Amino acid sequence: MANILLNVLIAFLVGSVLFGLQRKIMARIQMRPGPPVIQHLLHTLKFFIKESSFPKTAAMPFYIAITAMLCVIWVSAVIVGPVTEGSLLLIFAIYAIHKIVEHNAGSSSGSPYGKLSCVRAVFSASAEVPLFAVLIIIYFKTGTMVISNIINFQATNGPLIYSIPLAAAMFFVLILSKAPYSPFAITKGKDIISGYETEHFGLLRGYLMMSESIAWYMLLWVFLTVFIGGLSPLWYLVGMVCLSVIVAFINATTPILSPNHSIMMQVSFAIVGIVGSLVLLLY
Amino acid sequence: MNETIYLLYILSFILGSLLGLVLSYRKYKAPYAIGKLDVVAVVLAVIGWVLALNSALITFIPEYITITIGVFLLAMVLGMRPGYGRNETFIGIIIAGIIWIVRMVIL
Amino acid sequence: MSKLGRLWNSLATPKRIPRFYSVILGILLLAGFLVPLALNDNQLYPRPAPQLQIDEKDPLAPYDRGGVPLKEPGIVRSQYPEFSEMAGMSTSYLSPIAISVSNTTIYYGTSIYSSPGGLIDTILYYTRGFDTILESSILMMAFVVASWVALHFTMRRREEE
Amino acid sequence: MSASVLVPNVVSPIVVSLYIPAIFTGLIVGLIGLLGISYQKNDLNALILTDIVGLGMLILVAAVGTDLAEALILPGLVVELAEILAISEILMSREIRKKGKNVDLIPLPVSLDMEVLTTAPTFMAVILIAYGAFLSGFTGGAIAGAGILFYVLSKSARGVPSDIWEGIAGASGIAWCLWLVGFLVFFVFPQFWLLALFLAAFGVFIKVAYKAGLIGVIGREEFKKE
Amino acid sequence: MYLDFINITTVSAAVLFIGTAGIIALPKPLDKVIMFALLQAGFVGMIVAAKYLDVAMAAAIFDSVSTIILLIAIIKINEVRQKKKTSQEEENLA
Amino acid sequence: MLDLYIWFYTGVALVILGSLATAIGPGVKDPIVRTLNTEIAAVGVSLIFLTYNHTIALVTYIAATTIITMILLRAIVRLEEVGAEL
Amino acid sequence: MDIILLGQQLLGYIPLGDIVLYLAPLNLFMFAGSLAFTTLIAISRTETQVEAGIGTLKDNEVKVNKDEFKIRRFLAIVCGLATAGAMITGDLFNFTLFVCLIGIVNIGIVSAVKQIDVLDAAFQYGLVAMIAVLPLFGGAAMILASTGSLSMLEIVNIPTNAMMIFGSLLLFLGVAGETGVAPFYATKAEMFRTPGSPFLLIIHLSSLLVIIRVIEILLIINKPF
Repeated sequence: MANILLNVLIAFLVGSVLFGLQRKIMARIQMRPGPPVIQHLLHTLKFFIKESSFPKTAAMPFYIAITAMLCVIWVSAVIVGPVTEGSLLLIFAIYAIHKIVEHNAGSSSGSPYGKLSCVRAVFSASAEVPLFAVLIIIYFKTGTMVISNIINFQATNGPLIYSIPLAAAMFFVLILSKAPYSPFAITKGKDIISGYETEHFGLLRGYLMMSESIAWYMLLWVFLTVFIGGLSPLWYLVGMVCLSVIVAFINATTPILSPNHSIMMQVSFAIVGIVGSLVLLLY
Repeated sequence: MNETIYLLYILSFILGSLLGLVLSYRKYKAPYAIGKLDVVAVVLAVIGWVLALNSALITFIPEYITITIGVFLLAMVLGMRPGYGRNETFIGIIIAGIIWIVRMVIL
Repeated sequence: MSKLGRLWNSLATPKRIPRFYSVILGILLLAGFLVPLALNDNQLYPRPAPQLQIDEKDPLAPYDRGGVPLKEPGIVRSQYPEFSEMAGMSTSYLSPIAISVSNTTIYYGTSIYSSPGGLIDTILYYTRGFDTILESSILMMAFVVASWVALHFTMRRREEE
Repeated sequence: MSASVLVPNVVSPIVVSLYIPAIFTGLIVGLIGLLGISYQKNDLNALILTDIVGLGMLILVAAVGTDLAEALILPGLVVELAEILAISEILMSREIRKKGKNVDLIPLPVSLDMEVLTTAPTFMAVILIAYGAFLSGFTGGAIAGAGILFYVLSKSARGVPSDIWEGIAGASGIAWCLWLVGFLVFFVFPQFWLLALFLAAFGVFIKVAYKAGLIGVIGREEFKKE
Repeated sequence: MYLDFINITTVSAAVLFIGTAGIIALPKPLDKVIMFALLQAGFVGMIVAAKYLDVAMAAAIFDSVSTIILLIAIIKINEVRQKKKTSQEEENLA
Repeated sequence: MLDLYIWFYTGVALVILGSLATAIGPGVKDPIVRTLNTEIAAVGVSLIFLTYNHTIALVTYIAATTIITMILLRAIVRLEEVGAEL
Repeated sequence: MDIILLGQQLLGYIPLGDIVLYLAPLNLFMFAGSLAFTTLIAISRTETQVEAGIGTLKDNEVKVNKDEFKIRRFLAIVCGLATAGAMITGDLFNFTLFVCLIGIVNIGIVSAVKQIDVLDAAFQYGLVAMIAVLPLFGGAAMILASTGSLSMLEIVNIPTNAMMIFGSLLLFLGVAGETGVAPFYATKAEMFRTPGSPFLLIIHLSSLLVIIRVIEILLIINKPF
């Protein structure tokens, strides 16, 4: 229990700070001073002491439950991931539910912006194809779906990032699509205000942001664990910072794509990745 | 146990940057500092980075305490309000880095 | 690049999706001609060669699987016999009408085995009964959808009131 | 008759030898259907062509040639039927909406006065329903349903009060529950398998027959409005 | 000896093919329905050759049912088209 | 045994001919003709069922085809009546 | 039965004749997830879409009226249950039937609305779902033909051959069509523009969970070693 709490706390804090770092770096690249690194964390905490209000048009128990759900699933992701090192499939199931929650947080409020974000979330659900491809490729390579076994496999055979680089690239694209301001972040594009979070205030917003931080940490954790192998906490930190910096560089220099293009771009990446990986595997 | 220590570091980083942010807003009124170097901040940054990177040098205190303190101090400078604490951080990193390299070469 | 963009946009038009899907499926089906296909002859619920039973003037052809009604189970080669102990019983069961029909003529085997009892019923209701639940639910849902749409829109009953 | 004739150990060689041609037929039929859809611009025609694609599926399933395959054909058939039913209704509703209220919605009566339509339906429906009742299960349901459908289609009385509609639909829902009970009895009390068999067989029969009959009620609106 | 090949199966097959050709080739829907009856007849013959009389019976009944349904539909649709044509002509005149 | 092959291959021929006729046959612009052509393919499938002795499925299929035809024809007539341009 | 599927220890199974529902951590998680969402849907109201009216200063409210609400909630609950079932079923053909049920119910959930565009998308989705019946059942039948079994607990022990791979590819394409994932997403996304978010949720939920499940099934059928 204490272990779970510990890991969740680490995930939350590290995730928030990484988001802050990302914003800072993007700002520096764009020649702005940018907010302090802990801004994102403060932002999250701020919402917990603000007044909560609920839109009159919202679909009621649902609107609240969905934010709680987001929290619950990412906490369970932490349990499956760093705490018990369970099945990778389970983490992907959690990710799928995350997509659903994201989509419905948007549509349950009745705001047109949320609705648009919801439609886009459905669009981008189709970008999950690379994710499943990654899963299959890892399974074909290692013959297991359990994270601890994958770590052991890498301990004997070297990091997977060398043997299946295209899968790693596909996964990286997925991580990229989850980062704010990224070219693929169509659900949170600034043309639709804050996307699915537009109508969430106070406590609910706080929970949403908290869960997003945990989600970011978990995605990076999965990437590092699955493609590089068991690392010490320090190296996890270093790796996460590196990935965040790279993502920040990409985000700062690229425009957001139109929804269709974003999806088809990801799907095209996926096709290249899948075919390439299969060729590599057979080769 | 290992993870608890890292939680400690992270917490001290966050508290440090919070403190730094609050203090720097008290201290500086202008939105930007151009060409000025804050001596206190330099000192803090140098101590902080040296402690964080070269905790092995100080043998009489457990390692994690030095690092916690170091992280706290460096975060104070790193977390200052926008436009401040940047050059100070770089100076700190460079000095600490030199010490680290020297230590590596000598030992 | 702009051409690619236009192509991507066109894929987002609902009207084209069925065509697009059918093209992809067609390509996959074409690949099916190249794959070595063969029937594994070790199947569940095998049946005698076609027309074998009817040629032997079996009144229950082509569904005779042995057994005595209410006494002896028929032969059923299911996947998990341990999970369906009574499987053979309904295979061998014949309703009284069915027995009288089978005594009269040898050409009504299908009807006899389609009335309660018989192998297909065993599979449909017992060993793979869950499939049938779904299947009838699908029919029911389709009907719910169709009748709702029909009652509210197509037939315009409400407007006549 | 010996047991090995009744149920052989392996699938008969004829079926095995017919597998390849059958599968290829299925694939070709599927391909033709898909080809048709892929250059089809007319939605209604695309709907009809999907029927052909469904035939390909039936052949693929049937080619396995065991009793199991036969039991699997029935769900396939039902799914086809169900989806065509739902989708055609959506298509109609869409087109009616598109046209708005300007359309002349009063349908034309059929002016034909065919002899078969006055005498045959009752007779045929009685035969079909009786035969369907004897068969029971899906097969019987489909046959009796088609009988009811044909009967209501060709009778001239028009307009079903909506509570009668709901009544028939409800009855078929209850039949569905009967069948579920039968299914459960099979596993919970295997010794009452005969009861379970009858519950299941007649539950499904009543359900399917009523459903199909109600399709006829929808259909009559178009064909017999006078 | 070629007469050996003339049995119920081959005859039905021939009828089936004639029916098929008729349905595909004849232009008028009503003619197609007549050929469709031929097709069904061949099919029933095939089932009889397989000695499943109950199936043949069911097929025979459904044969007429679907023929009648087709007939109603075709007559109805012709009427609709006729009416549309006349109303169009009226519009043109006006 | 020869009968079996005649049934089977007649069925195969009918299915393929029927589906070809449905897809690209003469006059298939008219949906009613198209629906009629699907009947050929349906008879072909029935013959294949007959070959494998799937007689219960065959009876069900015959009934289901009638119902499907009826549904399709209803849609066609209704759409024609509404004057839909698809 | 002491069977390990993809590294997961089987926690138990529910035998229903030949159809064995198996309970492994992944499947249980998704089962519980879809049931939780179904409960949520059953107790929720729908949202009201408010948009600025064009040419006036008033707001435009789009609401779900009562009988539409009832039927859509009913269908959504059925869809949720079907998804839950598809998560734990251990039988290939049973799974395909669940997917078909999900497909038709999804069409139903949106067919009750009034926007023409949405109805059009529902119709096109329906067409794809109907075409998808061929690869779905065809794929399952091919796997049956080549292995002689439909139970995944048996198939896991049978070495893979080319025909099984082809069958599972067909199965995958069938599920992709029936649930509308990339690149066939467009029909589905259009359907989400209508109000009634709790019900729309289930459409999305079912497709994502079913896709994960089908990946699991594909990995069970196609063993790399």
